[in-house]
Amino acid sequence: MIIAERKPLEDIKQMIAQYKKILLVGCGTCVTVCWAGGEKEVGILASQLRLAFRRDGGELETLEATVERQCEKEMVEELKDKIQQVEAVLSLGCGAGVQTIADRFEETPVYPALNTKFVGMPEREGLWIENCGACGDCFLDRTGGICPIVRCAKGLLNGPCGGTNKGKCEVDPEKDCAWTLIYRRLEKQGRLDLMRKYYPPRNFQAVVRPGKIEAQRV
Amino acid sequence: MTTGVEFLPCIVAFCCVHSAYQAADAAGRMRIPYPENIIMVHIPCAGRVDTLHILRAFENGADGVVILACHEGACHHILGNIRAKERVERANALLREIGVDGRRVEMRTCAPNDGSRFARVCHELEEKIKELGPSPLRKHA
Amino acid sequence: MVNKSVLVLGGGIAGVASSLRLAVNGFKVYLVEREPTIGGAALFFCCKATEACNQCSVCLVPEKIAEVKAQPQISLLTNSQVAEISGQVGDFSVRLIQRPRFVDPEKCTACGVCAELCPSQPNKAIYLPSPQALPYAYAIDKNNCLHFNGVECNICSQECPFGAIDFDRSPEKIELSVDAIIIATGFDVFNAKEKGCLGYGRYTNVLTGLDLERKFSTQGSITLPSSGKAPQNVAFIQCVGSRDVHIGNGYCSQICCKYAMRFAKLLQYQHPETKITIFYMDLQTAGKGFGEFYQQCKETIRFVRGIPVEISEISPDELEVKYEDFIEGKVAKEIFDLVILSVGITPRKDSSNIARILGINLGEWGFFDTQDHLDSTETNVEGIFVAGTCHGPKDIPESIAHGAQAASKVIQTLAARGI
Amino acid sequence: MDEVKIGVFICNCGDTISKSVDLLDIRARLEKLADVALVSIGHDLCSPQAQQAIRKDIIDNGINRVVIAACSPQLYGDALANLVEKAGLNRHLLSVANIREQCSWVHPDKDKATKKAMVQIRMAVDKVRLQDVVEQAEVEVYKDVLVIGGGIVGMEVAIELSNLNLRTTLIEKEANLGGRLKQFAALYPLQVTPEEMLTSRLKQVTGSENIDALTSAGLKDLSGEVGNFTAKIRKGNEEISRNFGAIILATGYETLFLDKVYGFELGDNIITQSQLEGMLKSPGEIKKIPQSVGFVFDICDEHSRISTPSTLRNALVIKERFGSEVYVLCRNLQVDGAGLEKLYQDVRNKGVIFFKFERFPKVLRENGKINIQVEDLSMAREQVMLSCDLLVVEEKVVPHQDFATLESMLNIGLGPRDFYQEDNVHLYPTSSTKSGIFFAGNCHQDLDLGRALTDASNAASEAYQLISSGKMRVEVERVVVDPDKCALCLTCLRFCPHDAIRIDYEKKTAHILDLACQGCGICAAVCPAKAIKFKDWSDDQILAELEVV
Repeated sequence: MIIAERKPLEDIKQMIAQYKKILLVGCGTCVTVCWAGGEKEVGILASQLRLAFRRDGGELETLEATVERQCEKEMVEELKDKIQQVEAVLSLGCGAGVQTIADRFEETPVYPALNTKFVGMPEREGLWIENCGACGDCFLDRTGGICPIVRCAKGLLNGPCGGTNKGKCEVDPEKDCAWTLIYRRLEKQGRLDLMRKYYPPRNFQAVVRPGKIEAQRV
Repeated sequence: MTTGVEFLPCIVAFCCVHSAYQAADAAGRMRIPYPENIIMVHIPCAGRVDTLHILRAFENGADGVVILACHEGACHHILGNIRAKERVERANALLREIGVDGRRVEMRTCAPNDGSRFARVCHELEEKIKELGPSPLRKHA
Repeated sequence: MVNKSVLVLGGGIAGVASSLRLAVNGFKVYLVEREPTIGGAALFFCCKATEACNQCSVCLVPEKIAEVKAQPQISLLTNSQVAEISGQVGDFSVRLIQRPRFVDPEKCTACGVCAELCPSQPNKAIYLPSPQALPYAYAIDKNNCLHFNGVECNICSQECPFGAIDFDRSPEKIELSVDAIIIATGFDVFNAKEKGCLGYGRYTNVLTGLDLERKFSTQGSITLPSSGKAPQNVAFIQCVGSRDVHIGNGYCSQICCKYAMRFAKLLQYQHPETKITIFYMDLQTAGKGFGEFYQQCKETIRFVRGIPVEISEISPDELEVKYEDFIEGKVAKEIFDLVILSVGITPRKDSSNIARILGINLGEWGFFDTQDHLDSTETNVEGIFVAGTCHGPKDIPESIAHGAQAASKVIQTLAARGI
Repeated sequence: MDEVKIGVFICNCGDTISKSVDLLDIRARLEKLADVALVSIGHDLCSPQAQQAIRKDIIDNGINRVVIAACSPQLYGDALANLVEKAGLNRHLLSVANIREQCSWVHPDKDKATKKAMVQIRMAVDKVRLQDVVEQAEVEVYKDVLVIGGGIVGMEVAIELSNLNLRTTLIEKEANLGGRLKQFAALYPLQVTPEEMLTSRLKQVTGSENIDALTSAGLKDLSGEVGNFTAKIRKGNEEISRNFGAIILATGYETLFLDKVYGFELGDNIITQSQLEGMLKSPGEIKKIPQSVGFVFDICDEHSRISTPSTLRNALVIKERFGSEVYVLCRNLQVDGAGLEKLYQDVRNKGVIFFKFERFPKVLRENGKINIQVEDLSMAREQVMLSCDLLVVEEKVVPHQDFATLESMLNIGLGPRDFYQEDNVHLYPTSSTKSGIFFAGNCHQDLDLGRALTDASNAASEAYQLISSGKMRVEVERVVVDPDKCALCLTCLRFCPHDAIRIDYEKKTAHILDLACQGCGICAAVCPAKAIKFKDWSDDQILAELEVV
């Protein structure tokens, strides 16, 4: 799931400073789940912006909407009527959502209210951890299902680095050493032999941007 | 004050029906007066209050917001008061982002049978908001 | 609906708990209370929370009372006492005497007009027994009332908007027939004057735990009776009237260590600079979460092992407490401005009378005795059960638990006998 | 939806409220509000005549929402809801403004009080306008109870339930019932012996048709909710599946010796209370009768209700049986239980010597003897050296090892010291956080035997009260999830304090269990998709109420 986080209010305020009436658009998928851009957060941000404008002696009018998935053209279509009433759109979707709205409604400026951070999972309520780097060449078969590319601070494919300290990372002692976790996991599965193998460095420059996937016809 | 017109703060108090609402009743029965400009919104548990409710109270012109909850360890829903406290902290932070004194939102506790404490808390809240002055978030006239 | 009825004698928290448990299960309950309101002793206690709840459980009393109000199966008989009981399990005949309240609780809405106008001084003769009272209605104190003391005063009865006041009521006899009886007559607080050396009643700044309860529940704080100032150096003396065979109380009252520590914390919460010393024999710190609370108390409260033997008043604000300092091995004297005697629980003075009417046994210290030590609610008379502090010292949650247990035993006994 | 017609009924409480609140002014202002069809002021709304009149007004005027401005709903709330119901409306279509206790009685200034009363009534009007109907229903529930743990407490629970005519399945992981009671050498201050108690209880358990006692059995899986739990029980190789209306946990406790904390190790002549109990139980194990025995407790601030009674009990047994010198060393005696002070006095009169220490005594092993150096506070801080053949030390009372498994299977919380967490410690002392699951005895707090039996009785009668009629009344869909909005984020599930939310993977939505829901509204507050509506306190209602500011 895509994990995002709200931008500081100051940044958002600056983006929309010149407008009197805006539409805030939430997304009902990933960012709802990570508490960054669902209907609740849209309401809170709208309220906070109105208050902030008032604090500065101005007044801001807001409309609110939350669509099922902002990254779908068809789904942002339903914003049409509302967008006609406003000067700008503030999207609480991930980067894909912002761009979908911007593509569909080219005349209206669309601003991001969130920073899209990473692909991750919830550890407990309110805490999300990055565990996939979307590198395009999955390595998890060799590491017991633990990704060293994001979860090792150094992104090592042949770990651990030697800086491991009682299972913690030398770069950030708060974090677990990914390669210690990998060792433990493989040990449980009796697959420690995988650790002996050497893996050549990956060439991330060879990754083609923008990525593109075409599925076979169903 | 020298301004002539006395500032009468408007305070929104979210009152848990298990504690503050009953404490207010107790204060009434004991005829203990407290400021009348405290608007009591009753709620089933402090945990029902959403950050949005707090912000909207300010939008509507409140000078201060308080959640009056059960004492820590006495919540009928175990953690409702702790949740409320978290939301008060978030509302504090959101207000500070706007440039408003976060002290305008707070959480206080009282027991259902403690009418005198309820009245005392109301007086303290009024005093505090009076000190902070009118909310800069009030609608412009 | 079950076609059975139970008499619950005593409307304190244990009796209320028994009544509720029975009523919810379909029993008809006659809840008999001597005072004009149910709730018992704990109704007049105070909340001892600081920022956190310190689990004194006093707030359970109004909560339970509210449940009684919502329970049509419970008939409240306040101002009432038992005069006679006969019969056996499944068929007890009870005769009660109900003293007049002079205010009809069905009509009174507790609007308070009467008390506003009542000319009695210094205390109003018509009063609401407690803000949480049930029935939620005023009552007239005959001793204070001018009408009953030779004066032509009818102000309240004339002015009551609901015509609820009637002076011409006389005591009524009530006859009931019930299947079982629960006795929950509660306790008396130890009379601290019996320990004359501690100066209660002689020195203004010597108070009891009960006095603290009353002061906190009405005023929300405490001041020195002598000067009205906030106390600065307070001593609590534990085991006053408890664990003392010389005065006939060879048992631990179980509540005093807890209330003393809670009060001590409450005092320091309101005035953090207050110095507090607790003189004790053994600290009773067991109970869920209480050990942790005691650890917190140790940080700001001084605990001294040894019960003081004598207090003398040097000036109204200075009380000299004489105690045996075990650590130094000598007699020490120290000055406090307020001394709280942690008085304990004693059997009610009228318990022998009740025991006689009901034919049940009293235990060694004067509490009602139970038949079998495995069952702490069954008396020697089948169909008569005890609940709460009339059976021995208990705190509020334990009284509630015991009350519910007695109710459960009633249900089981009647079921077993096919009554 | 039909046109909203709100009727506002104001009580003057015998013309007392109008002394501090201008009710006529309020009526005039209320009549101008949208949807308000009727405003009436009564002398005393609690009288039966007035209630008749209100009912008539509601019916005659086609009122479909009711606001009552009167005294605290704590006093007449239920009666008023019944009144509304009798007038043919759903009982939730009522909002009460408390203009007596919370206004006229506390605000002497008439202008200000009038202003506040107006605010209160307007809030009630705005709230009731958006109120949804909530129906009530009766749900069938199973009348069987599962009791986990076959110690004295579990047996007591089963017996009481059996006396109350409920069927019980009692499961015990060991091969025999009785639990720790089997080890006790005496039950002082009770007059009965452990054997007598155990025999009488076993007789009742085995003699009851209502009790199915399964030994060497354990809970394997639990699903469902209050009234309708399904438990898979493993007994040997068998697996039994049964339905229960309620579950009572009576899993007791374990004791542990913590040598690291205590600073010495166990050995031949340093033993724990439970080892001592084992020895007293089978006298053959005692090779040599000890001439002197020491007991030490209060080692690590346990504040346990168990140490004092067991020490006094065993000290007395040793004194009576062997006539040994007995010393008891502790900080505080926990005598706050029935008969314990008396027992302490008796034990002392029998010649057992007590030392109360401030600092933990030194324990030295010398030539097969244990020497204890302790400060005798009653003798002016004199150091005393006690020589013992046997030293008996306290153990720490801990939850069972399998607590955590049960906890995760039942989805109930653990509290301080890892014992089970009650719903609200003093409010519902035997209820778990989850409706229909109860605790009895030492699995949720440490209790002496008398208290544990009272606790057992209570848990049994709580369960009885809940399910004995075979039906439960429930408010249907008081809290609902909008499946279109639900993002299946699990936030509500993780926040619900009563484990009342499940995910319906077929319908792709969170789902609130009506029987288990206790109506706190935390889920509605945390839902990031605003998919959850608490019908009595919806966001719309709360925001509408805030409009009056």
